[in-house]
Amino acid sequence: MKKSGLQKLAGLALAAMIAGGAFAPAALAQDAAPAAAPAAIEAAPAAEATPAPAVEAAPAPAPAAEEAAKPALDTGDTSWVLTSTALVLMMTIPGLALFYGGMVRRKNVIATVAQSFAITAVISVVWMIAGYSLSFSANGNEGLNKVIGGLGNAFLSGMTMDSTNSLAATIPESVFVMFQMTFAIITPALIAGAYAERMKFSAVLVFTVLWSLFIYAPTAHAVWGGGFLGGAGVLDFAGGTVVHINAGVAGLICALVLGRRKGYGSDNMAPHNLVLTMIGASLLWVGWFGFNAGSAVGSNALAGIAMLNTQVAAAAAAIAWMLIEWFERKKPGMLGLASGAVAGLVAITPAAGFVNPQGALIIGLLGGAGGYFGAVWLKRLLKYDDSLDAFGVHGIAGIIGALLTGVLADPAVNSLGEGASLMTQLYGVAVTIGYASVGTFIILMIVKYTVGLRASEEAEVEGLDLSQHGEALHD
Amino acid sequence: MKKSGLQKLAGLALAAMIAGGAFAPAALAQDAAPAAAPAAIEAAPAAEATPAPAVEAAPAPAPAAEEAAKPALDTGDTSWVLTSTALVLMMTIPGLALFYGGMVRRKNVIATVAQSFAITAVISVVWMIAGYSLSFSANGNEGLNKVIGGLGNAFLSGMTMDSTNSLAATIPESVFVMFQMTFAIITPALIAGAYAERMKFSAVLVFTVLWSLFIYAPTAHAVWGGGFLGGAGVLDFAGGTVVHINAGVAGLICALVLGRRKGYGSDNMAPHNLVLTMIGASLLWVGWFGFNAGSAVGSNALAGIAMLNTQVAAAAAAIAWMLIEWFERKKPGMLGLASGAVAGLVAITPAAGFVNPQGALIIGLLGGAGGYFGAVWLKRLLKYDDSLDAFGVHGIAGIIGALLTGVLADPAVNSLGEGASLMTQLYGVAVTIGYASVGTFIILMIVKYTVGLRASEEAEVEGLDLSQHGEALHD
Amino acid sequence: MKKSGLQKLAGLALAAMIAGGAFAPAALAQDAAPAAAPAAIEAAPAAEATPAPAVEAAPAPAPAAEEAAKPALDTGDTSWVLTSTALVLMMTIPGLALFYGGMVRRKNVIATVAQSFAITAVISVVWMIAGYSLSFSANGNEGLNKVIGGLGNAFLSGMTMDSTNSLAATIPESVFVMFQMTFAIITPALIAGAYAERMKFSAVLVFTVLWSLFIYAPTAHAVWGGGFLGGAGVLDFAGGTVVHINAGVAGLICALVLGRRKGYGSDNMAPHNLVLTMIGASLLWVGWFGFNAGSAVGSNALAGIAMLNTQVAAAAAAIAWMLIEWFERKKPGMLGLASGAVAGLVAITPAAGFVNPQGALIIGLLGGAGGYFGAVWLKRLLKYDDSLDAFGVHGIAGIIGALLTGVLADPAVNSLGEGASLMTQLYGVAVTIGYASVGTFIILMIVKYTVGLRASEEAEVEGLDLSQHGEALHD
Amino acid sequence: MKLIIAIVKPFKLDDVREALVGAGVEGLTVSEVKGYGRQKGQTEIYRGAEYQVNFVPKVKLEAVVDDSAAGKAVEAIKAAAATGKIGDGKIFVLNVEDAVRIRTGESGTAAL
Amino acid sequence: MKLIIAIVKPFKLDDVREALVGAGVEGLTVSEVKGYGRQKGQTEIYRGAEYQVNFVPKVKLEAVVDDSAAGKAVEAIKAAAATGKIGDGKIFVLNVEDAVRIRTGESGTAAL
Amino acid sequence: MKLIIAIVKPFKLDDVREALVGAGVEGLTVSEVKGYGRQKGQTEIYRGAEYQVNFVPKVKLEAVVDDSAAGKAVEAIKAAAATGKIGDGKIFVLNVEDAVRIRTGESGTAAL
Ligand SMILES: Nc1ncnc2c1ncn2[C@@H]1O[C@H](COP(=O)(O)OP(=O)(O)O)[C@@H](O)[C@H]1O
Ligand SMILES: Nc1ncnc2c1ncn2[C@@H]1O[C@H](COP(=O)(O)OP(=O)(O)O)[C@@H](O)[C@H]1O
Ligand SMILES: Nc1ncnc2c1ncn2[C@@H]1O[C@H](COP(=O)(O)OP(=O)(O)O)[C@@H](O)[C@H]1O
Repeated sequence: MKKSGLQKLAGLALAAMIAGGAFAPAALAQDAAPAAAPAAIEAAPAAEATPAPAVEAAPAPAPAAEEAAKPALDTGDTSWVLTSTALVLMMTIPGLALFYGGMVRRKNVIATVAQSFAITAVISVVWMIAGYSLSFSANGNEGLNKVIGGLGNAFLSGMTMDSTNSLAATIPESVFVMFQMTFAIITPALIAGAYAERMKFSAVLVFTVLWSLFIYAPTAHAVWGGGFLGGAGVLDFAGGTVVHINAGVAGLICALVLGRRKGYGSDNMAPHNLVLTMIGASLLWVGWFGFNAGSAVGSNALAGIAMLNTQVAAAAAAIAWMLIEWFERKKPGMLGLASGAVAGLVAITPAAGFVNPQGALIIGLLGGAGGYFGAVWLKRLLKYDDSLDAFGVHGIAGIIGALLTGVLADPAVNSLGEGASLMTQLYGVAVTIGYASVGTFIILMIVKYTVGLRASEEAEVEGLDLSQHGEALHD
Repeated sequence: MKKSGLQKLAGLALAAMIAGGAFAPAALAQDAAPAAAPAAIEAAPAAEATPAPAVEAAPAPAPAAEEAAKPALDTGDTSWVLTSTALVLMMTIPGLALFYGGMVRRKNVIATVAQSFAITAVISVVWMIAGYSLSFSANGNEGLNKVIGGLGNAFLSGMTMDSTNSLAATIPESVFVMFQMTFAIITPALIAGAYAERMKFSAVLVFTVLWSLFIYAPTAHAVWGGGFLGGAGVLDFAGGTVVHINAGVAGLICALVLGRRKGYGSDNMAPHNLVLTMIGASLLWVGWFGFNAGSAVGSNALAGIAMLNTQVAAAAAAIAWMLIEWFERKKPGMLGLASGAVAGLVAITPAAGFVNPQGALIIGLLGGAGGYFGAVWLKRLLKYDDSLDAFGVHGIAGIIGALLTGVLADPAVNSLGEGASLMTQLYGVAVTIGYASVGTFIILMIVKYTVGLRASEEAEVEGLDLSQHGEALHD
Repeated sequence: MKKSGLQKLAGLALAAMIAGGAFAPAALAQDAAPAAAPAAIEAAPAAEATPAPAVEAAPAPAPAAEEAAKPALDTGDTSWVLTSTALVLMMTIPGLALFYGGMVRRKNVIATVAQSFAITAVISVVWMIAGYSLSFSANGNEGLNKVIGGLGNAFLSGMTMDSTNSLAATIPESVFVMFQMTFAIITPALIAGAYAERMKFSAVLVFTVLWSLFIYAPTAHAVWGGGFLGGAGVLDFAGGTVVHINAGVAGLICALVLGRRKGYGSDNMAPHNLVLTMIGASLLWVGWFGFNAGSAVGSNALAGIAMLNTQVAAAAAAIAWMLIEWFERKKPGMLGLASGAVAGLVAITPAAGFVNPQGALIIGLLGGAGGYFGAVWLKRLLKYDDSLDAFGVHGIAGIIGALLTGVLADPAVNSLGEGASLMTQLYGVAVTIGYASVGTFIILMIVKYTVGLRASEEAEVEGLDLSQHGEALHD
Repeated sequence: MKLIIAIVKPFKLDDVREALVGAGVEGLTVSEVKGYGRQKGQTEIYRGAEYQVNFVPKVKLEAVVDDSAAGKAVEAIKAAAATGKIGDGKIFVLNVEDAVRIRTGESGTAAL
Repeated sequence: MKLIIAIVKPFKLDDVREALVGAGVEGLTVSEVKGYGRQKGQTEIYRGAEYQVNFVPKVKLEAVVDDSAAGKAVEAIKAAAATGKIGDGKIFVLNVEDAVRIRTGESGTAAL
Repeated sequence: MKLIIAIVKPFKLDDVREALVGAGVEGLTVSEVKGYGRQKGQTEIYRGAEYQVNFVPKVKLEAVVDDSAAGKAVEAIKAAAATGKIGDGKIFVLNVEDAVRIRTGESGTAAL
């Protein structure tokens, strides 16, 4: 456990650094490979399969020497990432909005969907202003670069019609910016599941902005953007760590800090409309094809296997949850099927481009069972009120997936998987948990003592739809 | 009618074979062309339009002689089939789930959408384990290969990052596996329309697994995977026979075997929420672009014409249904518009890549009228309770489309259409009807005498939501 | 204002011409450049980035001299436009249907969604029969060609598997036909927001057909298809003028001619289900990626920047609307967020492929504020009953976007933006407003005195669901 | 005049209506209600959290009838609504002092 | 005290409420109900299957008023709810033995 | 027998039910209603258009009890439903002439 303690320290250090801009302690300088995040390297073999040779065979439009080395933009790759962007945006609105909206009580449904929608709007602008730059540009200071990007691309300055990001050489930079934006959007939106039915709308907005800048951006940079976690060999194909563990842990802290909903344990808090939840889960599932297969940032066999793995894991997890529920609760429910599928999708996320379908099957089964454990047993045991199980599903299944990636990575699928190790994955998981929990706690405190966190008791009883938004369902 | 009798026999023989593994009677060995299913051949002209020449022009990465012959993967083709896969999955969840969910009574809506969702999960795993292999791999035994694939690709073994399926040479095999999986998912999900509001959930699951392995896989193999129907020249571009007639006929058998819902003809069984049905029909329509245009397994003019035909036929059929309804019922309804559109989509499915838009217009008009005939007149006449008209819409419009493909195929659109003939199409239709009805009947009997088919009367009265899933709508 | 008067005259002249087939007055012959609409020219630089050189390097399949000049079809470009087509169709059904359906009263929801659905069906066929040809084919008569296309492509005759439209040289013509069809569909569907809850269903259908042929087709031709507005340098990347101003203004005329809903101002007309509206707004947002980025008719940096601009503007507008509402109404609502996003999407439409993201941010903020002004202040001021603010949102934000395109176009993004001018844009806006208002008025009169416009008072009180469609929500 | 209130199982509504009409009742008013009684509600479990729904869906019929018709009406309901299983419901009879038909202004028995 | 039950057309609710308030009624309770009477329900046809909906949407108002105010209240409802068309609805008057205001515990007429 | 009608705040429903059961009431029927009284409804504004919703969601409980139990039942409701804030609701007591249990045909007090 000594190591994990150290990592928590590291997390704290990170927090300090971002807040204060201090230099990275030497301890963190674990010879990070020069910024080569997974996806970047994939692009290479992928490019081979595409008609790249044509470029070489065409001497006429002779490009400059340095340009010759740079792979050309590929319309097929670009097309798939454009499509994936649409799919991932659809995951948040209307997907997640409905998934969550169906699970709350009727008096809170408009407020719940409005949270996903408003987070989408706010983060889009935050990402353009600073998020992209902090996550995916290099920080001039080499030490700081291990934990956070620079501000060179703030307001997307520097992006041109010809520029590309080094992580995705065959697509225009604008497409990469957009694709990654949709990840930045969904992550804080996922946290909303934990604080649903009781957080003030103003608090949601302020929390989201701070969390995106101070938790999401550094994590994304550390894992994908050239920072120390990617450098240490932590594998995270599409965001198991950056998105799901991060959001899940943040959700847990939110649930703990906010406290339980009024009437928790006595009032009837049954999901008011599981048809909405079914639509949401379905759109999450479909959209996850963009999330995972889009993370190949190309239209190739890696995208193909990522999509296939995604499907197999989601399905296996839905079945696993259904069967456990059938056994424990006597009847398998729609909510269980939906929850299981989402747990499986979460679990396969870090692994989608590293494992083979047999591995995906295992990850799905364990992810589904783990999600059930998190949302049903663990919550009952520890008595916190993670309203819609942001931690139970995303946190737990995310951890399971991240760890199993270290075990099941198949080099025949992705040569980067060769170095996969459970310990390295554990390291990534621990740092993320440590950083996300400390950082989220600090942000919540800031929000609490500025705009305030929780809606008044009266507002909560009346429902957030009317109290926060002045609107009601009329049917 | 002698021929049709023969074909029913053939169907029975098929059933026997699959169940028992017996050899195919020589009578069936109607010189099947060596496995060249429609789509495979399309790929060739399509490839010409793509930058394939580049491969020839690139001598540097000199591939082995055999590889040189193989067309290279195309990122554009891959991108479109990846997208199509997402679209077709969206057809089932949430599309079909909502289309059906809106038509049942309120007390059965969760159960109805749970059926689509659970079928999606279960078939995904079944397809990975055996479905794909049985449908699309070659059976070592040449006789058997006419009716069923082998198990060489079970658990997707044999699929690598470089492999392709011969039906889709320009996309990775994983993408083909996934694309076809979504077809395997929606087919049994369609049948649910026939047994809605009364079948036990456990029965749904067992029935689905058996039906997929013993009815869907052989049909897909026979038509597309190198079996005797494709060999005989039966044209089915995107699944008019394999998917719609198959599911429609199976639905009819389900309706007959299960009997009518309690209260049929006296209770008010009006669709409880046509807004859900509208969403479902719309997502089916949009998703059908993936279904039909994706079946070009390439991103080319064939995909383009298939999409255009799909649109024209869906629209024409919606108009046809609307007008007939306006005349007969005095008011045109939303359910009619939705039903008509779906009937048109079904009808154009086998023809999408064979006819020209003028042909699509005709198919749409007749398909819409035929669907009306099936769902309104025929059902009233014969008094079976096909709850949501799986047979009325999918069966009847599917048959119309399959036959008209033989009449309207335009060689200028697709050179394969040259050999089109009404008789060959009729042969394909008749075999499918025969096989699907006998096979479905047998499977229903197996389910009936093991887990049981129908929910108890009490459970039916209470509603399947509570009785099967312990959940209820609360709004 | 003299100029604007002239333009209204021009509009009237246009109306006369189309109705009567008269020749274009010389006054209109403002040396229109030979049909080079924006998108067409984009295709050129885009093609450079694609592996087009391969074609040159492949001497073997030696094409005829003229063919050599023609850029080859590109599977990546085709894939993205196929995808975009699906996205734009999804905007109308179920997107717009739900956006509007959630805002009406419960008794009109089925009728409202049925309008979007039926318009989709009807326009698909109209487009195939004549709409495409009138919009995008050249008129043999050079004078007439400035304002309307010919009938050479009626019933899509002339379209082959090899043909392309000159505006989109790297994709099959069928794909271009389909993509543009989805624009033709959504435009009249948008107008429905203005006449919601009171127009007869038969009137909706007749109005839609006439409006599409006599207003939409000439406008599309004038701006994109080689007519006088495009020739004059009016910039409209994806339809700010052709789609949104056009539909918004038509909506205003409908609202004025039809008069207010019974009970307007006294009855409770609160939106009955803002969850539906949220789903609709989300699908509009996601689908708009196809609308705007698809309008690059290629898979390249122009599509990338268009998508990014779309996102930034939608988000900024949602925030702008939210903040104004927070200030004025004390609480920010879900309807405001949704309305703001749509206003931003409308405003960025003409500019998406001309401005940089900073410009998009400005357009979004102003578009959102302008939409608020239109839907809240202006309507209150002028007391017309534009039920769901087709004019307030689409008209006003459309005008803002069209004008700002002239100001903010960045030649570094798109070389066509070099000639951008506020006056030219104003000219385009004024002509469109003039033509759309006069034309719509005439069509409404025709409908009024043939099938009749408005549902009877009784029918309106009972609700359009039952009175027009004989259907009701049962939950 | 008497107000007859009957709380019955929802799927019996049409039978009861027909029986009442058969018994000469010309008008009635129905509401959806939730009942608590010997028949227990159901328990729903969502992700391990148990919610006891103590109420069972019922419909309430209200019909005002002439004093002389009350007995027949009660009998009609009793016969039509009974399944013999728990939860069949109750009938209550209250006195009504006056009735008015809004359309015509008639009052008393004439208004029914 | 009297309990006045009025069953009226839904779109008349606001008019009736205003009329009652005008007649001095300070509180009332409203429910959505379905009515059966001379006004017939509608028939809906879905894919050829005909469903007769025998009931028409109505709202039921219940107001408890002082004996002395009952007549005025009935008149107010009658005037406000009438359209002269079939289905305008009914008013029933019942005797109430006691009333309690929960907040204050007041009872009798003081509780209204 | 008495019919006790109580109009209370929705979130008090379970408390009131428990209190009534504690007071020996074995059955009751609940409906969702909208109330008009001293407690004002809310105003909603959509795109600048203001809609005054004059009614507040309430639940109405109806329980028929033996004459002797009526007082206790009223007390139980009063105690359980009170929050001391405006809008707590009302209790009305009416006389019931007869009661019938449909399942068994029992009538009078035995039917409760
Ligand atoms: N005392 C009562 N007052 C009002 N409603 C009652 C009363 N007792 C029963 N009910 C209503 O009658 C319904 C049926 O009663 P229940 O006790 O479940 O069955 P049964 O009448 O067959 O014994 C209950 O759900 C409730 O709505
Ligand atoms: N005897 C009755 N008991 C209870 N409700 C009644 C009775 N008669 C009519 N109603 C209610 O009054 C409504 C209007 O009655 P109806 O016969 O349709 O019209 P009208 O009162 O104008 O003759 C009915 O829908 C029903 O809800
Ligand atoms: N005279 C009445 N008749 C019927 N219902 C009433 C009457 N007065 C009040 N109510 C019901 O009681 C509810 C609470 O009354 P209100 O005046 O708001 O508060 P309070 O009882 O605390 O003064 C109202 O919403 C209404 O449903």
